[in-house]
Amino acid sequence: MPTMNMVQALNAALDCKLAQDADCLIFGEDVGYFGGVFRVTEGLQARHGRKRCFDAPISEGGIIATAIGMGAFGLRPVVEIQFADYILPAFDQLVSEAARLRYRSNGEFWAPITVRSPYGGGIFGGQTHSQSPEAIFAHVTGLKTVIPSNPFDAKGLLIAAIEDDDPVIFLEPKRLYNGPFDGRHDRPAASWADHAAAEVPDGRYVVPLGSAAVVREGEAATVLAYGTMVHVALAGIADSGIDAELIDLRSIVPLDIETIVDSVGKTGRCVIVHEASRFGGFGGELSALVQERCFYHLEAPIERVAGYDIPYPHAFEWDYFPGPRRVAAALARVMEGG
Amino acid sequence: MPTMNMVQALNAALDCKLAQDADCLIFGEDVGYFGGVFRVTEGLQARHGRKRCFDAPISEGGIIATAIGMGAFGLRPVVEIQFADYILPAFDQLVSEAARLRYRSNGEFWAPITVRSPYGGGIFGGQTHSQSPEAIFAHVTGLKTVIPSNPFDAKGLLIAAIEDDDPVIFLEPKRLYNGPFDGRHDRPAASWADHAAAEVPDGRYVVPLGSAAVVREGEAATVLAYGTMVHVALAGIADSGIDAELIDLRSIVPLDIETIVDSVGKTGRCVIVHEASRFGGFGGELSALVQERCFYHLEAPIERVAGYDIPYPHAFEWDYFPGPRRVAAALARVMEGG
Amino acid sequence: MVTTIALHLHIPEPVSRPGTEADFSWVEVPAAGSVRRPEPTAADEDTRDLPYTLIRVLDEDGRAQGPWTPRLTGDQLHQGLRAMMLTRVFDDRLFRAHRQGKTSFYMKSTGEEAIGAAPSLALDPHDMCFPTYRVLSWLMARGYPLENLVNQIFSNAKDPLKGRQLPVLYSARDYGFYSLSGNVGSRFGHAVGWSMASAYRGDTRIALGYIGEGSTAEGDFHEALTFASVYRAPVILCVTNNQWAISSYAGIAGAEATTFAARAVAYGIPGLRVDGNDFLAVWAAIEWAAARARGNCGPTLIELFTYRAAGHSTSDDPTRYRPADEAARWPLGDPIERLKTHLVARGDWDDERHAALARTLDEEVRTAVRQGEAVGTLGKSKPPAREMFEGVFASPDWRVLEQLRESGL
Amino acid sequence: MVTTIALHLHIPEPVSRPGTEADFSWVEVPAAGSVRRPEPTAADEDTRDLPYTLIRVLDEDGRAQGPWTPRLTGDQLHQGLRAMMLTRVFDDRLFRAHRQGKTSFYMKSTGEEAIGAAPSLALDPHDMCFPTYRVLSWLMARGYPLENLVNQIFSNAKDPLKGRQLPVLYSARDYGFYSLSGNVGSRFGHAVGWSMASAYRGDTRIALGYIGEGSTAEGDFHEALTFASVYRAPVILCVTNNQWAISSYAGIAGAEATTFAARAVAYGIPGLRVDGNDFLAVWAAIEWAAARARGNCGPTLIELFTYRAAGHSTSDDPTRYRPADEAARWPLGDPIERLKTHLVARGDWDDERHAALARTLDEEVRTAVRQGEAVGTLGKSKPPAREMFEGVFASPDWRVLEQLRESGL
Ligand SMILES: Cc1ncc(C[n+]2csc(CCOP(=O)(O)OP(=O)(O)O)c2C)c(N)n1
Ligand SMILES: Cc1ncc(C[n+]2csc(CCOP(=O)(O)OP(=O)(O)O)c2C)c(N)n1
Ligand SMILES: [Mg+2]
Ligand SMILES: [Mg+2]
Repeated sequence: MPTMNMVQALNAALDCKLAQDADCLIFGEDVGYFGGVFRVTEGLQARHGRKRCFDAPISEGGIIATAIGMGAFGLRPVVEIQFADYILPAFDQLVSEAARLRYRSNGEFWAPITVRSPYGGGIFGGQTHSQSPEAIFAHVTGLKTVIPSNPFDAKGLLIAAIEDDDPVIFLEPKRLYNGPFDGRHDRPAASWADHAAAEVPDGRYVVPLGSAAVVREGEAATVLAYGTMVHVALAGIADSGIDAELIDLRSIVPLDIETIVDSVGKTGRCVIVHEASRFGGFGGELSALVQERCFYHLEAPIERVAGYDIPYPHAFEWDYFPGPRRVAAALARVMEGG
Repeated sequence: MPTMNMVQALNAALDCKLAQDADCLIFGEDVGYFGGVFRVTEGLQARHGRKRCFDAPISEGGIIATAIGMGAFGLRPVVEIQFADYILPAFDQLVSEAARLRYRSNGEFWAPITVRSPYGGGIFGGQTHSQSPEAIFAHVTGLKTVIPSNPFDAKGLLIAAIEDDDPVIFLEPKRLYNGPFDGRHDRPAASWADHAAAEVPDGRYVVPLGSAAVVREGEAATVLAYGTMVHVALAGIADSGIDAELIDLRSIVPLDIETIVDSVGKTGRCVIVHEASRFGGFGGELSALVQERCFYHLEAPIERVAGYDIPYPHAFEWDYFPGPRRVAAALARVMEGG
Repeated sequence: MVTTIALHLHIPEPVSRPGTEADFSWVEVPAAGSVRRPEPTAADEDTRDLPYTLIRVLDEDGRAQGPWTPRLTGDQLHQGLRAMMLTRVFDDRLFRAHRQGKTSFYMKSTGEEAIGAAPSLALDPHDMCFPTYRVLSWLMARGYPLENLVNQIFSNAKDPLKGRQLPVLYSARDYGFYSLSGNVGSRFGHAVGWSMASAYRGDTRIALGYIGEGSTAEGDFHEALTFASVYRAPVILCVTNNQWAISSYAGIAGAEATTFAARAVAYGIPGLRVDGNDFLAVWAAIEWAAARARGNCGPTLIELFTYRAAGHSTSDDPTRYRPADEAARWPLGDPIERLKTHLVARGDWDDERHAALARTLDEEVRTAVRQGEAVGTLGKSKPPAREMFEGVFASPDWRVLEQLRESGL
Repeated sequence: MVTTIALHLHIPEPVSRPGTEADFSWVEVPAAGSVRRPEPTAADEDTRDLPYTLIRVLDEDGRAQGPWTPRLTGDQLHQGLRAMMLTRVFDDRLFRAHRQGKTSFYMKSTGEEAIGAAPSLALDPHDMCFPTYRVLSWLMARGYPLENLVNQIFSNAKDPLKGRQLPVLYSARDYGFYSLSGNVGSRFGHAVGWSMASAYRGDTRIALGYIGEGSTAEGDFHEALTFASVYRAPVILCVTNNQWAISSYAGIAGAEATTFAARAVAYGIPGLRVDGNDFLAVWAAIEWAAARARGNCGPTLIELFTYRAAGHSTSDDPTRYRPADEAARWPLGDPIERLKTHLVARGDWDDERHAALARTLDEEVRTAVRQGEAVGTLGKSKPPAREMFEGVFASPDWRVLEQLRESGL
């Protein structure tokens, strides 16, 4: 089985769908001839032809609107928004149109679109190339939001997203493109080559939306994470010496509530980790759900490890980025409780 | 002291600021000659002149962008977005520009703008005239979000918002414009005339941002609400017969965490009520905060009463709208716990 | 050269307000037939005068004049007249139903019936229209069942959209009518995408998008035109300039500075400015643009110059912001009257037949309304409430299933 | 008339790609001085030809030609030359600093130095520019301290924006330079609002907004122009058409169909298309538009036709998507060379003085970089981390105070 980094795995997913489905097409800023600023669409135009993978005007609203219209016609467009920070100009199209089309038309029209976008920090991108906007999508009824953490999942989830008949926001943790970054920025960068999840099968397979993965089994506490934070959490767990169970949510809508509740029911302690700023972040929802469903099992307050409530500050990347140290400290605190 | 409904109180606040501050001006769709579709700016153009209160093109993004530029010059613009559902086309301007200008420029520029917008349901407005988008603003670092529930607060909070040097989203519960609606849609509409908070002083006064109001003192449980839901919660408490304390948050950013923690610390039980759909809503953040800060005082799981996770469905207004019955049921459930 | 006079903020204001007389002397009305008609394959450079005139076919006597005269059969004209009259009757009746509490909301398209009816008949059944809330006449021209309309307007148990959407925000896929929403402008780009998909597939279907002149100020308008122009999308993009956007006159959207058809020049595509109350002119412009689109020559922008004779909606009272006599003084007349006069001039119609048709249509509408009342009006009947939990996704997730249970519905 | 051929999706593609020779035969270059100059008070109708030509002043021999020749002193020209040369030297040096790991990011404006320098000198000190990331020459022309630039680029302890913002996304209020951000296009409307505020106050200050040709596709562009046109805002709106937007050529933004200056026609405002590598032409166009704005005649759109001679940024390798010889073949030359030739032709400059100036500027930049290095380069020095918690609001709320404590910083 070939070993791939995340960029290659995503490229393989797109290549597979372009080959299999004549109604699948790709467009976005710089994705055509050039292959995308993160190279995810590299070679696709050359391989599948110009009208299957082409450049779009710098207009995120226009990109999503166009994709919705194509979806309503019967195509299955996959669009790239160059950075998740730049989805915001298209927010109305996503919320008022893509997410609501099926419901409001009583199923006469729908928008089977996939919106791929690199997100998250760790690359010294500063305020507008580092944000994690997943919470605002999760709140929108009618949108799905998927976040892979490794090459195997990336390919399988992306194929599932494209085949899904509802609009899917597919957030790619850009810091993971080239390796399983665990937040230890002062150590040499790890490569996917040595990682089990870098074995990516040829051809089509899916990782279903709405099923979380238990990355590490444990008895003492539950850690909920997604994207880059899966690897950070793993490092934090190792540092803490606590036998924590780590769950990679993989998609936050649909959310695999069962796996979460089962785990916290068992451990009685929970730490939630995300990069996005804390207040109003998706951790709040997770905390509320766990509290509602596992209240009588909880031995200690649920902890949230998250970005601070400030814009993403360029020079302070490593002061801001929630690293293993903060995860380990939160784990230590939840173990004290009770 | 004159008795005012909420529309009149808001109008009085604007009138007061236009009179006091030559740098204050108002624009938005239909706010000029006509006085706004909800009449909040009625008479202001006639009284203060055309350039103090004028119509804007139907372009929410353009309205906010223009206001930010004016704010950067030194004016204090107050803009109206006709329905909160229509803030979304301006979302990027609010998040990437208004909210971040001060921080990213190290205080060289800032956007002292106030964005007024009617929000919420209860008026048979269907999907796009009924939504409650507060959660997506609350998550944005650098934005403040204010939600009055009565005429006295409306005037005092709006003046405070206008005088504030940061961007403020000012959400007006449109169902409260003409009376303190408590969710009992089958009873005759109540009027503000009979309500204590309808006594609105002349001239300038402020209700500071970030201070909640204890609307009803109680010992058995704490109910957190804002906007229309304050009145619904009050009715729900009455129906339940439970001696609950009701807190009107009044602003969700800044949030009066002290008042919340003090109350739940005392009661040990908490119900959170909002109109917005539940998943990823602001109730998640409130639940997480209460849980984090009052864990050892909690006798029962914190409950959330919220809109269902579906688009706002026109014909089912009263099936969807969280009413007193659902509040009372949640209160009964929190009383059972422990 | 640099003067240092004080700057001054210009706020556009209409010529007349309540209490004064309506004044339309600023409207230039070229004679019917006076505007040249380039070939539909013309290069954009050869069309740059068209945004600044007004394409008109019907003259004062109802005769068709000049190169834009479409070749229409009597049948086509009768269909158009019927659709417009039916729209008018239906609007009046359902507007009154709102006063009677039978619906939560209604919007009329009085005076603008030609702009939906002519394109609906001129285009192919499989083309797709991306409507505004003011082109009911599109559906009327295609025979959409009146009962469906009434049932949605009454939000009753037979509402074809199951109570999920406001009255008047229809969706009718089989009638080439895309799902409406409350947001203005946000479907304009869908028309472009839909037509690009058709081109991608090597199909022959084209799309038509409508937007109000007020709503052209939204970024969506520009983004749609940019995509249409860049990819030469087979789409017709229409701006309905009915002079008003709720209480804001067209000057607030830019009409003081130039025409809405001139927006086309920015994108290097033709912009036609058309008398929107002239059924034949609208038909001809759509036919021209459709030929262009079907011939892979790309998009066309059409300004339909008309007048919103009624209030914005049931929530509106236009006498608060415009002179009461404005509608009566509108210089381009009434589209129904004008088409009627044309048919009469053709020798294909007379007052009696007109009156008879009016009676028939009135009866049709009455029947449909009665049917709707029998099912139930607002609040008296509605689809099963549990249906509100359906259709969020193709298949429901646990949240709505749990909440359905929790709701006890 | 309706043909039923299969539709076809058009995807624009540049004339040349890597491996082929650059081909600029499509660029029409009118002779310097050949374009008429209407009065700045001209009505929009009298300017509708200007978007389709190219205003040029400097001829091949560096002589100023025709009615657009601005009346500039030798001092003004020397200042302009200095600003452009300084920008070039600074860019080259700081670009190299990125290779050496001293900064996280850098962007050059090579070939586009005239478009920032000329307006910076032509406008008043209290006017405000709303820049893109590619108009460093604005700051250079106004003498912004090089140390400030270097310190921000190195994100060191003396970074004037305290480490909160990316390198090159400057903010310099006192130099008429509005805060930059990573989002393209989203400040274009701020320029309009700022200028409207000036008009509201009866002030005399005007605003200048820049946007890249690629970014004109954003809705913000249209919204800004709509507001500018409706309220006749005293603003100059400039599209820098440097032919590329990262890897996408201008055709993806609409250049196949028409010019960017033609966007102005949509809004009934003048659109000037200007040789952006001609310092004098840029100056003249800005002066014309400024006179218009200050005379309450409203906004102007200016397309600055130029070429991005360097890569998009330090993250980019342009040889992957365009011929390697494109920059060399750009038909409008280099703005620095052209202004130098003009000064020489005026008898006001020579090669020796030029070389001496180059040496001085190089030394200035070296000194500034050395100073920055002494403070520290990326990661070696930064502002106190606790400062990242400041400035979210005018005064902090409990969240950041708690988190500051929690962070242990
Ligand atoms: C995005 C958005 N902003 C504001 C509104 C409120 N609104 C509804 S209709 C309307 C006026 C539209 O005017 P126009 O586009 O001219 O269409 P007309 O009503 O004249 O047909 C406005 C402002 C809306 N529905 N959507
Ligand atoms: C809203 C937004 N979308 C996308 C990007 C990514 N991006 C950064 S620069 C750029 C190209 C801009 O091209 P152009 O406007 O022509 O300016 P130039 O770089 O040529 O000066 C893009 C797509 C962004 N920064 N902001
Ligand atoms: Mg209109
Ligand atoms: Mg460019």
